[in-house]
Amino acid sequence: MSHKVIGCSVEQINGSKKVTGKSKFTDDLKMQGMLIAKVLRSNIPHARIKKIDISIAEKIPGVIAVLTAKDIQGENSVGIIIKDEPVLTDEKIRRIGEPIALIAAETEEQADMALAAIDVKLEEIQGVFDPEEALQPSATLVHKGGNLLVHKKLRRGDAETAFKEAIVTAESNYITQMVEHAYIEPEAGIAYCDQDKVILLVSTQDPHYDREEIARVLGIGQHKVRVIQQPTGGGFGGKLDISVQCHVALLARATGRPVKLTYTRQESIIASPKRHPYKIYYKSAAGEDGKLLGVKVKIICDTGAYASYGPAVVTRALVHATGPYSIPNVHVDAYGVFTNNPVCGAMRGFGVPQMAFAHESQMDILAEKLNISPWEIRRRNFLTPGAITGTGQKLGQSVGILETLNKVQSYVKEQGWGN
Amino acid sequence: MKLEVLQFELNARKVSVRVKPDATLLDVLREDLDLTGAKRGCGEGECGACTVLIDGMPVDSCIYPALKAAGKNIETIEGLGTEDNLHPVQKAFLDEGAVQCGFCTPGMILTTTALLAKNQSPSEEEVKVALSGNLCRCTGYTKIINAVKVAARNINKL
Amino acid sequence: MKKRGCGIGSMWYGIGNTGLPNPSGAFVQVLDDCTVIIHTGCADIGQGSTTVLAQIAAEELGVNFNDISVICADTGVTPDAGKTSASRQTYISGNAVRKAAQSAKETIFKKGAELLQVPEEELILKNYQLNSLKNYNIQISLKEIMAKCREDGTLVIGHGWFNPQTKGLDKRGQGIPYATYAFATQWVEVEVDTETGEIDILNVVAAHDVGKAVNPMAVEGQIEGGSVMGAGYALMEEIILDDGKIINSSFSNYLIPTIKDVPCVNSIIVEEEEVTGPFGAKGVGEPALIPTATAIANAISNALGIRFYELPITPEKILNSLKTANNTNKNQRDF
Amino acid sequence: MYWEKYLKVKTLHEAMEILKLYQGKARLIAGGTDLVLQLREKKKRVSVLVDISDLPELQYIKEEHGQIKIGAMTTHSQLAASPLLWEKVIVLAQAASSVGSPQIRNVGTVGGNIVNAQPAADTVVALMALDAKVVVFNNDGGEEKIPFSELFLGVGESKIDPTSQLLKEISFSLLPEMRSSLGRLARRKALALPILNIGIVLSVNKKENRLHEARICVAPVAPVPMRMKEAEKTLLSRKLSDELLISASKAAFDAADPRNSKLRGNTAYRKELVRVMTYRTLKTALATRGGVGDEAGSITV
Repeated sequence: MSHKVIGCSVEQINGSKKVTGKSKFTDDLKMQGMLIAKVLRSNIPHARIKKIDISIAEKIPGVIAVLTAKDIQGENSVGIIIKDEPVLTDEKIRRIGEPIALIAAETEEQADMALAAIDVKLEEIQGVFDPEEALQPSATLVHKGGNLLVHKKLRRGDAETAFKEAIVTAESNYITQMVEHAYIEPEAGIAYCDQDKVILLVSTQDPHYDREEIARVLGIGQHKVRVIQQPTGGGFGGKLDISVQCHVALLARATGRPVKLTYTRQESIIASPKRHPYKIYYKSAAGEDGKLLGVKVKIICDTGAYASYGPAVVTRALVHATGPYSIPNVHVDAYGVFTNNPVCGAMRGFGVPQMAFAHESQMDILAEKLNISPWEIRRRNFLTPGAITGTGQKLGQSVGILETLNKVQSYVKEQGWGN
Repeated sequence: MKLEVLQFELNARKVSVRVKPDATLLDVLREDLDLTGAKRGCGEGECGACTVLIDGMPVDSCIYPALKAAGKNIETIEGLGTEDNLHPVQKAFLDEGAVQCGFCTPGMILTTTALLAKNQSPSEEEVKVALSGNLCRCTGYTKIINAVKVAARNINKL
Repeated sequence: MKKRGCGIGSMWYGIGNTGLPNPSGAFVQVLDDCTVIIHTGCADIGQGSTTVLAQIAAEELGVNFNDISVICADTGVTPDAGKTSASRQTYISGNAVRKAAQSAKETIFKKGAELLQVPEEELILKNYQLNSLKNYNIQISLKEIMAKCREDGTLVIGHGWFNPQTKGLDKRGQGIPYATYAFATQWVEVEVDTETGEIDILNVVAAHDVGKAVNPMAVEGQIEGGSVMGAGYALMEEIILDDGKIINSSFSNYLIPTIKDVPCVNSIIVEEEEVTGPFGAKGVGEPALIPTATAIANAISNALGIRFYELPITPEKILNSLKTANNTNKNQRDF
Repeated sequence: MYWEKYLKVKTLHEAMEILKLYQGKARLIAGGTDLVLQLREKKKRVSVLVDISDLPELQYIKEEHGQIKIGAMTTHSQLAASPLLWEKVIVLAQAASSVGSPQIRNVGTVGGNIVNAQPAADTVVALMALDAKVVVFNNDGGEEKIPFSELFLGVGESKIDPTSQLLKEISFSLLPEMRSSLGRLARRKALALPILNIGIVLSVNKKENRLHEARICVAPVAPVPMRMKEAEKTLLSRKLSDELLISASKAAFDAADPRNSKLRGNTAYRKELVRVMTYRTLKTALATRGGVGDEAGSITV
């Protein structure tokens, strides 16, 4: 079928605004009477709050509002999947960067002075920083319900038998690191009130989710909240969680004035969710023909202090653990674990890049043992149209994995690259 | 706090503005002159999103004291081309798909114009050296390098 | 000494949420002058969804791309389009926009059929003109139809929404987590300095099955950007913690690749059209990054004959592993 | 408020008068690429900044009687673009090209880099190997010369007090048959502080196939850039040979004592890099030309 515009490399809509510097990102906006917001954050990872004294901070000239948890009229919690993260904490601190109080002031300097004037008395608690330690019965609890956020299982066929019948096996442990999204635009948002409505201008990946959370936290109907995404300077999953949204909305309601909060780069790195670090225990079994017979995988994901996208990342890791291969016997356990580390959430690939590191290393190890090329072992095992996946799904016709490999191989050959 | 008078040439116009003595050039451009094309990505001269040209040279305006700019010639993205009349570098970035989120774009484009003013047909290595102070997280740089090459060709044709 | 090696990484990636509903909605209005406004909740964060959605609507309605205007990601006026995540916007919001355009088209066809006195099924809309398939002389311009609609008080407004067909996972992880999958293979060549541990990426080839590339330049942009983010993941990026405290919380010590750290990426677009996708499209945003790090790891192993089980693979880890490998070899010789 | 006043002066004299007037509350600022951040992070405090970066009498690169003289406010970009340096003092040209990013090089000055005294500053490592001296003006009107070997006291601490002294000039002698090179390793290829910096300056005696002089400066392996005296001695002890370079590299390895760093790597790794990079930089230095009286003819190693 011939198309008129599908398949055409038309230039980006609004691109001419971007190349001329006319695109208004959130921090580029100013409003009449706008206040500057700052967030007081914890600098220790695990503690109980004994007292928050804002009396001095409130008196600093130019400081219009100082808010703590008790000023929240709706629910004091946010979270994409589980609402486990306080908007402002007044009980327990579970990570460094946890928000404790909000300031709105006429100038940034005044806001900074107010931040320094808030007195927080804490009782430190021993933290837990390794997910496997966190699963020990003696471990300090990050949340009341225990440190296990989620345990997901994938079972297909009989992996034990597959390993008995295997000609070659490979067993390895893989470790991946925590990673920052590093979008070049730090988080930013402006909130203002228009009669009984709260309006937000914000750098975000999902204004509708923001609306839901703001309404719940303010204790008002979703129809009273309007969230307008501004040009957003990258996200990569890091602008899915709530960052500034509820904070500026609370301050705008409290002051009746427009309020802007823009993170510094440091604050962005400290406060924003990260890519989950994984520990992966991976066993693969193959037959003489180089075909995979089974895999057995255990995955431990450190989700940090709060769930964020953790449960989804764990599930995705589970489903994608096999890689793009037909494997009749699959046995995967994936665990998401709370620690006092920074929160881990969504980042480009949702737990799959970690798994790819493991399953693709395994393929090369098996290829070497079987004395076939890395190209060949993949070819022999790729999913094909109509194949059954580890979750028992019968694939449709759009399965181009073999074609991608073939195209890459011929391209490399044409260029005369490699060995 | 006493404000100081700062005078310089900005996008080919003489400008006089009263500034805080400890303001950076980026503060003054964004807050006082309402030129928000230069962005604050890191505030410490590491990402290049705040790049402006001072006497034709790319500079990180986020760590450049505003009063240091007295008497100098400053160019910002706003002084380059307009949406209806794009500068060849702006046009090349747009045509070649070198723009994704657009946050690093003004800085990238200014650094490129400074390079092409000095070197009309830079090699790929020279492009990389020139743009090594401008971080981009979206594009992977491939299309940016193409755009610089295309812009160089188009400028030479003018 | 410098050693070269090559490595492959393959991947699959399910488009959209895992076995959970994740619908997207859209409105399409055709205006009296035949220009079009799309309302979508879809947040463009630089990847180009706004452009792609406009292309989909333009194609469906047979109007010029420049006659489309998109209003997006404003909860006051646009319907929920779910998150810009899971590489789902082209597939899911693309379908929603296409359906909304189809629904607007229904009004146009209905009016056209009435005016031309032929059944709706007989009509096609192309180049701002409604024609009968049976007799090409039976035709009416879109503009006239819009005028007639205006006359009798009909507005041409369509809405559409799409939710991918999935089935939640059961206790054994069985189900249909995704309606469709993207696939990719990447190949990387590296050069490793065995005395300093430095790693140079020489070449990257990245082939991605995206179903259908609605905008090939934007797809390449995703592949190139993703690969470079993947290279950072493989070689240099790491949040370093000390009892929960990030010790590299600035751009001077959390390092992402600069333009000097990566080669130009060679991208190859593979189009195995997905019948449920808008014009066959699937997705590419995240798949672009997934195979790169592992291809680099495999290339390093190929160069050195040593496997690395931990990311990032830093020069320090390279030297330590080479040292261990040498010691092991020596011991073997001693015996 | 990070500072209260910012004064751009027209003459050197004016700068010194202001320093005198404020008695320790004013300090000089050059490019400010490091200082602005340090003031913002409150690592340093000051009321008045006196900007001397535009004084033309502090911006020059010249050769006089076998000496190179550099005005303290010469920017890294100017050094990196100097044909004179690329011809005769490669190590310094390389060092200036390695600093930060083009944006930083366009503003940051060689003098600022010296006064700021960061342990791995690229140009400082090169100048240490060049055995450079600085000319410093005191606010009492006096002038003193300080050799680089005495200039640095600790991390971020130099002998020059920018609240009362002005670094005017950097100078060093060109050696006969001078060979030089900078070795640098960082965690990425641009915009990154070095894990290791090595500046090497040699003077060769082609006839006898040995070295007249050898200077090796390594950083950051100690709070201040470190001259590798044992390695230098080794290089002078015998005729040039590959074994000699290896022994010298081993001597540098033994002398280096970098600390464990989560960002820069552990001690063993960084020591190993000292060995490898000393050897390599010696090799590349020997392959260069430079200094005074350089004639054709190669050195066999």
